[in-house]
Amino acid sequence: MNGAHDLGGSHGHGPINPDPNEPLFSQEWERRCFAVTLAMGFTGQWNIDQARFARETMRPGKYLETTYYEHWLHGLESLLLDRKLISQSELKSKKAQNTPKTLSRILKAEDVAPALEKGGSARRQEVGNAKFSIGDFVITKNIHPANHTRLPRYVRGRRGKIDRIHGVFVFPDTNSAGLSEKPQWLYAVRFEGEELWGEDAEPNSCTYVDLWDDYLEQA
Amino acid sequence: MNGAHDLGGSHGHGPINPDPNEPLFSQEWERRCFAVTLAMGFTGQWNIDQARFARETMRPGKYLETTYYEHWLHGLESLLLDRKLISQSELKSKKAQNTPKTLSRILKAEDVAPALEKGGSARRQEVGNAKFSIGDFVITKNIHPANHTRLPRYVRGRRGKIDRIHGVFVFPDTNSAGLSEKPQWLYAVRFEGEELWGEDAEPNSCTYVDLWDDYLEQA
Amino acid sequence: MPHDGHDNGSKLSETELRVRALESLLIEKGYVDHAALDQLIETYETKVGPRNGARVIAKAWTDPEYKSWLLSDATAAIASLGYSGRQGEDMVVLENTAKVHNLVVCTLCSCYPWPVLGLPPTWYKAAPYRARAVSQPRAVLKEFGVELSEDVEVRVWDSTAETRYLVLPMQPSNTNNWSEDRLAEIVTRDSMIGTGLVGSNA
Amino acid sequence: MPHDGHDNGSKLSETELRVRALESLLIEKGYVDHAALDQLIETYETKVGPRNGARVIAKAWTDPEYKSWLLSDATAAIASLGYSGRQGEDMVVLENTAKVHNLVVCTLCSCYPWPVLGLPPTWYKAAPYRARAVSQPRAVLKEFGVELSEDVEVRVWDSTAETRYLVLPMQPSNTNNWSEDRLAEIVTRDSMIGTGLVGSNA
Repeated sequence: MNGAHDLGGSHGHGPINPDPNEPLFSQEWERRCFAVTLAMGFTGQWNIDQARFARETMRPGKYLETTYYEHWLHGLESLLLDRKLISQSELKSKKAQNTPKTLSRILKAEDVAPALEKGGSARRQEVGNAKFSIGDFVITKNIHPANHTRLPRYVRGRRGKIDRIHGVFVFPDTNSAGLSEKPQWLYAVRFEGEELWGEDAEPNSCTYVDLWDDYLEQA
Repeated sequence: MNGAHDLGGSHGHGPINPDPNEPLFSQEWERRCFAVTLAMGFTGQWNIDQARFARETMRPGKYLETTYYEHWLHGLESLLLDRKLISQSELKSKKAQNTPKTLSRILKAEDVAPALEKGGSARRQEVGNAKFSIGDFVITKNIHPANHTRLPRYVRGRRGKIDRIHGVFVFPDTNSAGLSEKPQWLYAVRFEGEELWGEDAEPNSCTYVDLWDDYLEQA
Repeated sequence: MPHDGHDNGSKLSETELRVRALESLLIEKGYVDHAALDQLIETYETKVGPRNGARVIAKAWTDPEYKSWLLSDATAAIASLGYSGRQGEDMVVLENTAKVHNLVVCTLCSCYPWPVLGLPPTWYKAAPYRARAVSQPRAVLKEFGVELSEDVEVRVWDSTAETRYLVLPMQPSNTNNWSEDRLAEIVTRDSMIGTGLVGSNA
Repeated sequence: MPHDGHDNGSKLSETELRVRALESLLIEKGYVDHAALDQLIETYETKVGPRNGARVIAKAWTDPEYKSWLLSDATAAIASLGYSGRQGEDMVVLENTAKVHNLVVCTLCSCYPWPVLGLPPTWYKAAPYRARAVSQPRAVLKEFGVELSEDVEVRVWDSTAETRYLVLPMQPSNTNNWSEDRLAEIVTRDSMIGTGLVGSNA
């Protein structure tokens, strides 16, 4: 979706203001939001692309006016409601009212270390050869799906060069829709600054974007 | 600027919800904001492109979370402060503290009708012939200026056809920066839906955008 | 999905205070004149509105010569009926036909032909319409209750310059013998933006 | 220009209440386990952070064989030091040189290599950095106090997939005889994102 989350190249957001002394979590609720989101993620009721998409469905202005963990909170509540793991009325009353769903996986303290170490790679088995080779020129498709995509607006319809072949990975556009993993080749594609920003590009600069076969056409 | 105001093609804003019974102004403050903005506009302390740019400089999330006349209010306050017609401290205290600037034009009640009727055309004298002819194919430039522009993001780097030649008009990009009017030919350029939105375009649809010479290159 | 409430109540009263303070400050400074402000408001609340545009459309429907003038030099043809000036200095009229439907938007702000339509409605100025009119015009039209078959070309006009667009809607076929006055009454604002059609039972 | 205040105070406490309620609801439902939540927090507050990445960099600086392994198969080379798993399943290391400077961003969300850098700082997750790192990397670097001459190519890496990027910064020239442990102490988090350089007087 062409949402507020797709920030690359946008103006008007003010200075970056890095704070060298900031704590890992600036508020206690961030700490809890982080942990609850991870723990619910481990239950396997949704995949990472669905989690990202849920965060993107926040109202655009609200997304821009809130912080990272507020996006997480919105996403988590959305997913829990959508999967009927909780109800609106439970959320409002702050009390469990309905029988919980049976989840096949629930994260226990002793599972935390092994689960984090295992992670969950999106890499899938390679079948055949990659469609493009290193050095090939490609054009990104000019798509504007209403659903989740990982092809940012600033890089659509642009000419780039295959720089690396990462391997075969789950395709977020279909995986976020719960359709299928549709694994395919993933590349780091290099775009020259001028190709992306025209005369407003900074000198001697370029951007590499990780892109899947379905986003690319031979140049 | 690639700001939140540049809405064409973005998703997630919800339904349109037209209200057939809405009044012209839904709040008394909107009525006053409208009138004060128009009256100050007539003093000639800024041009319309500067007024638009001032509204665009609102924080992106704030812009999206507020309504039309709140954008106007932000723009008007910004311009008044920038031109030193009022001070921050006057704005806060709600009382005049400094000697007013002398303005050459102040709108009186009896001037309202003639001033509105006169308007202020951005049309300028035609010199020579238009660079492009009706039917010519053009490519819009892929520019990303930090300043005001009227070339929307969704139509940059796209191929279109000259449909109408409007005449010679003030160029907003320079006029908004107070540099010069740089009058130039203005065209209605037709873009096929598929050129703009790829496979996500609706069938049998196209968009016409008014564009100046400086935005266009021969296709 | 949960929809986070947006606290308009407290927001608007804060804005109201800001506007009042600004107005009185500008009057105190002598930059604006109270009577002129009232005059501006009165003009757009009582004199300038879509009834103006409806007169233009009705005349075009009943007077072929006027219609052809309107399509070739809209600014002059509209001014001949007394509608001209601010935010309508350079007009273009777009004719709807059985095969072409025109729709007007301003994606970057909310440009609108004031002398013929007055001030724009809220939806015209808000994000949903501005975002989607160019990319999903048929879906947008459906939200206004207008369904067009695929053989009708939908033309969206994004008002990025000072040119202002007015749609000349199709005249309902059973109104051919109607008077100009009677026709003017059925021309809606939305039909002149392109988000509506004109019906004969309005 | 006036900057409209953003009422964080009342907002955050409302959010805090929402989070607390959600957590207790999920515990009551049996979906999450309180001890596991504490364990997750403790892990990222005490075990996983940029000191991990610094060990990787210091080893690469002192062990040419390890460096070449790191650049050809980052995931395995990093895992050999005990750093692997969630949000670092597929790693790529980018080498800075006198002619190439790499900078990592995630414009669409905030992807970040957790096993080696921990959780991202606020600025990495916020709009200004995500918006500008790709279009104005040199200006962004200046805000971090890094000025690169025009003959240094700036390469920005937008983390749109599950690949996670770690920058291998240039080793300060006067640290060639330093031990791995001592070198690890001067490697900063920002130098491994690309928004900083490593100095020898850290």
